[in-house]
Amino acid sequence: MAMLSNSDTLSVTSDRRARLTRDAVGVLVILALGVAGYVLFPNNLALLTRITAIALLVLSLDLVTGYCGVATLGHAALFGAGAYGAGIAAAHFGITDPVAMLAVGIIAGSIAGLISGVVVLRAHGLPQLVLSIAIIHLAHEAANKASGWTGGSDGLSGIMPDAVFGVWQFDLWGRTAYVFGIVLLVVTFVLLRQIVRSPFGMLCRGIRQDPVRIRAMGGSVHGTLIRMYIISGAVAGAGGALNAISTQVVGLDSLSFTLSAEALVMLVLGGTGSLYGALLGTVTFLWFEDVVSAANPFHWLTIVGALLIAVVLFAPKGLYGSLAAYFERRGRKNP
Amino acid sequence: MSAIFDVRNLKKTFGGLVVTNDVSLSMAPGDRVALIGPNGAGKTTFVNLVTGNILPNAGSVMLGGQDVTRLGPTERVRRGLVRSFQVTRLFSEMTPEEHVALAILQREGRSGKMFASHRAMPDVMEEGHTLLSRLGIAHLARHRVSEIAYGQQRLLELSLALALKPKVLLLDEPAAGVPQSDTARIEQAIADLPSDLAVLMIEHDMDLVFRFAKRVVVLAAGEIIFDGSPDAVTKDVRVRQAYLGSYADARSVA
Amino acid sequence: MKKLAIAALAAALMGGVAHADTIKVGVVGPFSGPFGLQGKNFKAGIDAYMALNGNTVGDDTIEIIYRDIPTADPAQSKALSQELVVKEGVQYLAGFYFTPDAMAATPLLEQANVPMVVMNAATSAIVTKSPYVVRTSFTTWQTSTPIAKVAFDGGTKKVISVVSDYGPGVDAEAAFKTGFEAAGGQVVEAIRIPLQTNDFSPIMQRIKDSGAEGVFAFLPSGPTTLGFVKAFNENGLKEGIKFFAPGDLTQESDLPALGDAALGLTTTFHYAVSHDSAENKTFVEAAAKAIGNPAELSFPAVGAYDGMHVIYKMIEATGGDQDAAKAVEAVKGLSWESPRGPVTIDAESRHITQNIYLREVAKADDGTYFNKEIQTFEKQGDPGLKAAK
Amino acid sequence: MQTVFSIGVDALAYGMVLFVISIGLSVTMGLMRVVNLAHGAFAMIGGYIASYAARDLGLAYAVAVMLAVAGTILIAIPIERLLYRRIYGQPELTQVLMTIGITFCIIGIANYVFGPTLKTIPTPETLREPVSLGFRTVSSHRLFVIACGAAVALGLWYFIERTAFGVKLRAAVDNAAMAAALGVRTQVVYAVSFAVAVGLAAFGGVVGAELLPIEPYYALRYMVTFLVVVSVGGAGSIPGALAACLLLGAIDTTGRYLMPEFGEFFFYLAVIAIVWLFPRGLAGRAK
Repeated sequence: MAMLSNSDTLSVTSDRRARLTRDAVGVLVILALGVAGYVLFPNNLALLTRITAIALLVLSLDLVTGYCGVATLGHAALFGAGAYGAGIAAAHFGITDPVAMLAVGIIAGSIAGLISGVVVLRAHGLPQLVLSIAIIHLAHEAANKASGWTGGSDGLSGIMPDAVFGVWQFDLWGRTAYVFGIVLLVVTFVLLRQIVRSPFGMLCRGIRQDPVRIRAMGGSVHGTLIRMYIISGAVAGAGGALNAISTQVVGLDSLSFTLSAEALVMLVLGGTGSLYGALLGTVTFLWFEDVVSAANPFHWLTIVGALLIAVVLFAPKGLYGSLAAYFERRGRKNP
Repeated sequence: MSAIFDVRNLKKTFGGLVVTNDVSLSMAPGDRVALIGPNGAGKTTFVNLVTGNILPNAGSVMLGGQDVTRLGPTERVRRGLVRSFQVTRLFSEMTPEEHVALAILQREGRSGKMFASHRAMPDVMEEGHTLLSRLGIAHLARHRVSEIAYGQQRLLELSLALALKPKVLLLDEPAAGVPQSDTARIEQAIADLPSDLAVLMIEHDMDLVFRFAKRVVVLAAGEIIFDGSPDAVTKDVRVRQAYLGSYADARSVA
Repeated sequence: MKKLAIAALAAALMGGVAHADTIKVGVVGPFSGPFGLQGKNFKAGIDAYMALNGNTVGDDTIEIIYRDIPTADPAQSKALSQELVVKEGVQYLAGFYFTPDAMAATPLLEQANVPMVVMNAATSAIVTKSPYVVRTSFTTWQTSTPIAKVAFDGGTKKVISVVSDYGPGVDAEAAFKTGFEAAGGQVVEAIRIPLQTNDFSPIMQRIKDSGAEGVFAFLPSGPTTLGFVKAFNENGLKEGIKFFAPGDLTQESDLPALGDAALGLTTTFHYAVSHDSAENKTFVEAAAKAIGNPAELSFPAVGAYDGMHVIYKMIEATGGDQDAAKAVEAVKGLSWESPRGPVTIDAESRHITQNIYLREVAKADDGTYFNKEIQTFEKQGDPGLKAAK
Repeated sequence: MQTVFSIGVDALAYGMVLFVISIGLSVTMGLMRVVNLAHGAFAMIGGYIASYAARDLGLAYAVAVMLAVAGTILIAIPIERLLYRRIYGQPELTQVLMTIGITFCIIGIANYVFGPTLKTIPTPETLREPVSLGFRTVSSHRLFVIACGAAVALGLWYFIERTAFGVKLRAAVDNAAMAAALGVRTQVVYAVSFAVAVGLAAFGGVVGAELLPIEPYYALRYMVTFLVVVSVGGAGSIPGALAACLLLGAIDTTGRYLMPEFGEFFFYLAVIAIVWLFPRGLAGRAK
């Protein structure tokens, strides 16, 4: 018995080390890609920042769809809430410190997450999807109606964020915005890695696989999902705020069904239920879209469609899921 | 000894159909009771009523002296009424270690923790490991459930229930679908259940029933027609009638 | 790559040409998506201008770089404009079909030293966002104000206004109301309907019940306009209730689909493909060739065509150097004969002053439909800027 | 009072248009368990074929409708064999990805072949004349659509509930393995059901074109509406879909009459309310 507990504590520490190493690798990969983006594409930073903001939305979607199994086509409501929250704070209340704007965005996103969660979790499957669609349309209409606050369909302009910590101005090349975004992404990623592996994350995965079992274990399904929705709202809100800060404008498109659907497509493309999948899906989709739409602004949609079909046919678990499965198989063949 | 589990006059109708009529059943800590009955006797409905998945039209369910009739399933689990499933319900993408850890954390109200890992909690890891060892599946602790054999999944199902430290345990055909070679393991595990635990087992396999139960309850057509010792049950006229009758019915249908 | 650069350098040195640069113009517009037709018209207008006037100004070669924003998306517009400026090194930004997209890019201009030539976006306020914005299209106020006078002079005193609930719709409603009430008429009711409206029957019922003698409408082109006009006919409103709208509603590319339902509709607008002038004939011929299918040609093409004229003048004035202030200064007060008629860039507002025409949808001998110009309101400025003040 | 009747007629007509276009989707989603977001794309293909047949070739309306249905099914068969067959029984999200991809491709191709302009389908004289109902006139086309809706509802109900094929289909849906063991060729059953669903989509696209005009983005523009209507009704249920269409049609029409400014709010609040009360859809079956 003593032996056993001894080896157990041993494995606890070695486990922890292995996990930390893996996380460190993940963070380093993101940072390396971030630096590579900065060095290799110094003229594309605006696009890269936009990818970063959307990546936060897709990560946030992964939390509820990938980890909890909630189907939603209305997740942009959380993103838009963050964007408008930060934008309105800056344009109407003079809160122009980027970190403060970010905080407002996170809070606005969390509240939107709570509301969405309460409504969406009422049903399952298709009706759930429809509830989420209803939410995004209502949010879109509400923002359109409240044009005094949101600028309506003309978009909310006049967002002039201060320099970050009073030092780094937002410049034409978008360098500050890019670094701000990458730092935000890395911090979020580290926090989310913790959360998805925590007991809470395990509970969520359990709920996705079998909510009846979770109830039979005395777990609260609804309460857990609502909490995850709030976290998801915070992440999406951060993405929205980043978008508002970096582009200095917020449009109704940030509260649109289109953006929600695109986010879902990116997530499934990358692979659900994995943070890496969410990131990979976002980068692949947006980069691909940018390249083909620049190459042929008139008919690129067909090529994107073909890409989606190809992914379903040849990488049914999503890009990351299929890659991981491939390496797992190879690893087993030659250990 | 006072009853830990006490069901009084439970009644449930679906539309005009009475599926459970005036069922009463009481158990004390340490009781080993088997619930048997022909197909369609209302056993499943009874389990669902007891666990709180459906609400009765009349009657009450008492747990440790408290009325839990109106409480939901989660709340009943938290008060010590735990069930296992006839067909395993496990998380196919998770490992036994994670399953058991989740159950332990759930029991202790720590499952909402966000910034910690169960692997960094020595107490949880040790309790989980002990539990899995006791059921002989510790060596599988880090395999995915989808990769382990069905008999071992049944054992995990059982260990999940135990990890919740129940006061009353409902075992729904714990050996169903298990290959012959593994039944002994499961029976052993059941025999080793804590002695102060009240266990109600729903089972078809009469051999298992006779080895396990000190008391047998027979449910037929939604009513309890027998409640007594295993010896007496085979001799009871109404029980024979219920079983043979249904056998005859089954013949005529086929 | 390196070899190429050296060769180019050598060629430049030996040729002794000091200034043979390529000047890039970034054009942002909806080239795919539901509004792809409008973007196609941008390209047709630009192609037509370059076909007729060559692709060089002085020694400089003009290169157009297109970027696609399928629907209004200001954040994307900002990102793409920024990319055009810093990555592609464009000296001019142009295009912009949607107001929010144009607005979002204006903060870049001064920092980037780049003028913006708006070829469509029709909200008055855009030109006030930066001194480097010039517009060669129209504003909703500009095209909606004359129809109010037409309505009142035609004997209609009570009008119900029905607009789509978005920026341009709200602008149109305000413009019409201001003009109509100034003339002495009454807007009995102003309805804003969601952009996503499939069935217009209830709206028609509403119009009937309002007791108005005429209806003023503004809706985005495409399915919405078609649905509205069809419902107007099917519900028997055409007899008894007069229809007024700015010309977006009867743009030429929608006319084949509208068919007989549109016959007799009166609208005011700055351009009709049928406009009778030598300039327009040349333009239509070139633009039709560029777009492929002449039936797809409509107003964004002329905005783009004139936009290119302005850009060419700017390049001429700056000699190909990047100097936004000088470029904009050079076209202030610039007058020329556009395919739509005589136009001037107003020196103060940098918006185009132009004729607005009253038109009626008519059927040509060959069975096609066209906007027949029947009255001209000369030298109209933008009343929207004054209204905003 | 007259207004109430008038709105009622509009609501009925709108609801029936929704029904005719969406019912095919209810078949794929409810009976075949495929979240087919490309449904609108097939309706659009039908519309284009009919437009081409009637306008450019000058064929009669009835012929154009039949050509559209047949042509769309013909186009759909290879798509079913090559693509859809891979996603039967796959997770919903995979199906979403695949069918969105298909939709994008079809939009791109339609845009390339037919151009971005609106396409109309000329209707015969008799369908263009207004019909007087006493208190108001409606276009005879609307009445035609109402009749089509009723006919489709009855026909489909008969097909699924009363024919041998319907029995096989329901068996295959409930338990594919069991049905296969009983000698039902499930592949064939699926292919035929898919063809029926696509045919219905094309039919709906053509007769509904007066209200939802044909253009390349048709496939995306109305996707949400179709999805909402079918899900609110309970996928796979004909009476459910009918009820949902009529109810949502009525709410939408009334809302847009009473408070046009808030038309969108009315519709989606109603959707939330209905799903809140019937989390499985109006005629949802327990799983």
